[in-house]
Amino acid sequence: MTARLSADGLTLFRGERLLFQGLSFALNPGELLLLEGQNGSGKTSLMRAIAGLIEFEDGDVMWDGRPVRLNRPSFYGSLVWMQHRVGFKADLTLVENLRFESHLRAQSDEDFDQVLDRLSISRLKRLPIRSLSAGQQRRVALARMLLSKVPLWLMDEPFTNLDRQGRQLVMDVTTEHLDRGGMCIMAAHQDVDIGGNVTKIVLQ
Amino acid sequence: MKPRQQRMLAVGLVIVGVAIATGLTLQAMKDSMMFFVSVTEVAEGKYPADRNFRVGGLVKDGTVQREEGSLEMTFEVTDLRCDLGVSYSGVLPDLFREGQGVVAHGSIDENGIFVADEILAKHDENYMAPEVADSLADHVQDQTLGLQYGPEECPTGDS
Amino acid sequence: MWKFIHQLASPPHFYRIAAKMIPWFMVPALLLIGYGTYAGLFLAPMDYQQGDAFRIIYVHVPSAYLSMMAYMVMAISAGIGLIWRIKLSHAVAAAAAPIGACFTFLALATGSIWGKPMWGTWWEWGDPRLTSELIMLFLYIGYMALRGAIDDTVKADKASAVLALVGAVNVPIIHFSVEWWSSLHQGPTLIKEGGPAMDPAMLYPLLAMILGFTLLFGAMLLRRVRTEVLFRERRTKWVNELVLSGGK
Amino acid sequence: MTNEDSSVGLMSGVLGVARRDLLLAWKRPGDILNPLFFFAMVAALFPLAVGPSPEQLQFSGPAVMWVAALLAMLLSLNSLFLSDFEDGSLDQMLTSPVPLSALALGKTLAHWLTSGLPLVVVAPVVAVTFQMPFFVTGYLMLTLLLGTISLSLLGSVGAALTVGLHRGTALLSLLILPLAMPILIFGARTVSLVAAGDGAAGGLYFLAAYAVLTLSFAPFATAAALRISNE
Repeated sequence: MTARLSADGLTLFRGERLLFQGLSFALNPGELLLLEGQNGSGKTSLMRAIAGLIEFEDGDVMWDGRPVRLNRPSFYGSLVWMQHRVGFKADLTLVENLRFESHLRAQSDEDFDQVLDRLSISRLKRLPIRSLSAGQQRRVALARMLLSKVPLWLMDEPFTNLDRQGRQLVMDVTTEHLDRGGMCIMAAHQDVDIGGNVTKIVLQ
Repeated sequence: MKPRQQRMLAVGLVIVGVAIATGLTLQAMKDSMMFFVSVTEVAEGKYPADRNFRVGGLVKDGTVQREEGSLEMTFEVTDLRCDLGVSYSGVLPDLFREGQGVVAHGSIDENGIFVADEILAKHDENYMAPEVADSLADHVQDQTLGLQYGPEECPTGDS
Repeated sequence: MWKFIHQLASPPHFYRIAAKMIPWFMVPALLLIGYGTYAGLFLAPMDYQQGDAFRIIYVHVPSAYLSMMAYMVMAISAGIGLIWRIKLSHAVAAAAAPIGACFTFLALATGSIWGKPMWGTWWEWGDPRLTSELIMLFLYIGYMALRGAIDDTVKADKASAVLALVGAVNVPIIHFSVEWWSSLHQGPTLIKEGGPAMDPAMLYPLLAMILGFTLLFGAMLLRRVRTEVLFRERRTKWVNELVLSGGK
Repeated sequence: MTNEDSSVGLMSGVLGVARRDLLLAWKRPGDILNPLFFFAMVAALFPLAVGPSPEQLQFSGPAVMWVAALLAMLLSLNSLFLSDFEDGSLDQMLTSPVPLSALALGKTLAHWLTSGLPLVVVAPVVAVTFQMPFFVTGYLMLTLLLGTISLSLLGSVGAALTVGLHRGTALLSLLILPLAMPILIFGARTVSLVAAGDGAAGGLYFLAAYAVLTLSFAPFATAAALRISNE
């Protein structure tokens, strides 16, 4: 039985520097892959490479047993990701931003209100993203993940800029996602309190 | 739509695009071949007096006349079938000589003389020793202008 | 055959083989250019219209031909590198660009010198080949500028490969457009279709020069690719060993 | 929970991105207006430098306006992918289920609508100052219409190649100008020919051919370039 997401013998350079070599992992529904390591250990690079934004020097990431780089559309239909820069247009309102992304994923926007309520950002709906605080923007990024309804979540430092409530919210939401049979790859400095099936990769 | 179908669609669209572009280019080339007209076409009266155009032909032997002390000159161009009088004032290209192919830009005046404001001559792409060129000269010049008319009678321009 | 190509694409292997191949290009190149120069200057007769001035053709035409050829080599190897991810192929593209640019410049310079006695001017915008050669030089400059602006070699390889391919699609269009544009001046039929007609005594030295220049290009390309490979592989074991052993 | 084929169709992806970018442009009208003012000012430079002789203005009008339009397009291209690159939405586009070439085409479409089309619309106003006859202005607009489509498409490739690089603007010009020369030649020459009383069909056919050709290739080249630049 092949795992939904697997990788074998990954090697990645950034410029001249070798980040890691021969890295392997497998991820199945309900599982969390936690990437740990110091600043500059290559967590973000690994995450971006898994998302297909950087090419591995060696090795392939497989989705349902097929290399990702040959099946981008089908992989990207199952993936959503949260990076450092939230990736919203500062001049557009919260709703306009989310509606655009729902459109690309061919999703209806009927559960917008419910999700925004859950993340307590409903009252920010009509505000342009530029007038939101960094923590509020993180919450909007979290809303994007919930609305996308895809199985694979990639989260790079999801707790940055969030208050204690916000951090708890990320953990709750992620736990629910895993319980529903979702998968998550997360890079984090701090301890993560998420139940269930957790695999750790520590980057040197 | 499945990714596979999307890829097929994209490839199909590119092929269609290239085909359309090729067709349009061919059309464009057909149209731009008409940059100068032959003397016979002028003689047929296709070009009214008020219109600027280019006429191409050979400078007829023995027709070049220059006015003393000025740049004014007249000569005849021929396509070996019809002749056309040309008047011109200005600097001539170095390669201008009798028997040479030229392209003149201008318009016909009321006397039926072509008043040129620009004369261009160009060496052709034939390279040969002078003695060979002498024996071949006429023949080669015919080819370089792409003239197809034989020495038949010129149609009258009055029609 | 496939195995041979695969082996050749491995940098250390290529580095060794290229060293052996260079003389096979260089020696015939020098012989042909030597013959072509002598025959072109002394054996070929004068042209019936242009006199001795036409003799610059023996440098001008081979340079112009190679400026196209080098672009083709560059675009094709860049494309191969992009599609099959062969690093050596990118190194070839990177090495070909400056050589091509030099030949383009040479073609422009000789064309300009030729223009002075024939047209009475150093530069004639009305000549389609001169103009499209100039745009060719701009394409090379753009390619090299893009390469120079990106620090990461792998990224520079890929980005410049995309540019080279886009340029390759455009080269015929540029030629066509320039010809259309300047045909207003000259009339396209003055330029004979079906290639130039030339006296054999003039033609053979020209062919020798073209072949000689091509082989010279091959030799220079191999040399430059060797250097490029050495630079790109500077962190690897085989290069270190090579340096320690004094290049043997 | 498998939504693998739940992305929108290609066309819908193109329009979705185009609509977003148009909305952005609507909120920042300066981005549209600046290249237009630039166009008008560059066009005004020539009469100021050359002098007010009407014959000369009529003669050089098509060429001057075409050069000005080309430079204005170039000016607007620099920011095409820059904000997407800076705020991280390029990452989101690259990992979107809609093929990247469709998104690139959508962005290019929005760019043309906000920079190419306004130039076409403004051209007659500037043409008046060059004393361009009415029917010649019509041809000028037609050539600009076809030419700016190609310029937007070619420009998107250049903008994608240079996004995130230092000194990107100067580099972008170096990359794009040689490729844009055929457009300038056919655009300006066709208008000059019309003004001189010659036919224009050849040039228009060619501009259309170039637009179709770039339309077939540029989105894929842009997509490839974006992936490379965002690494």
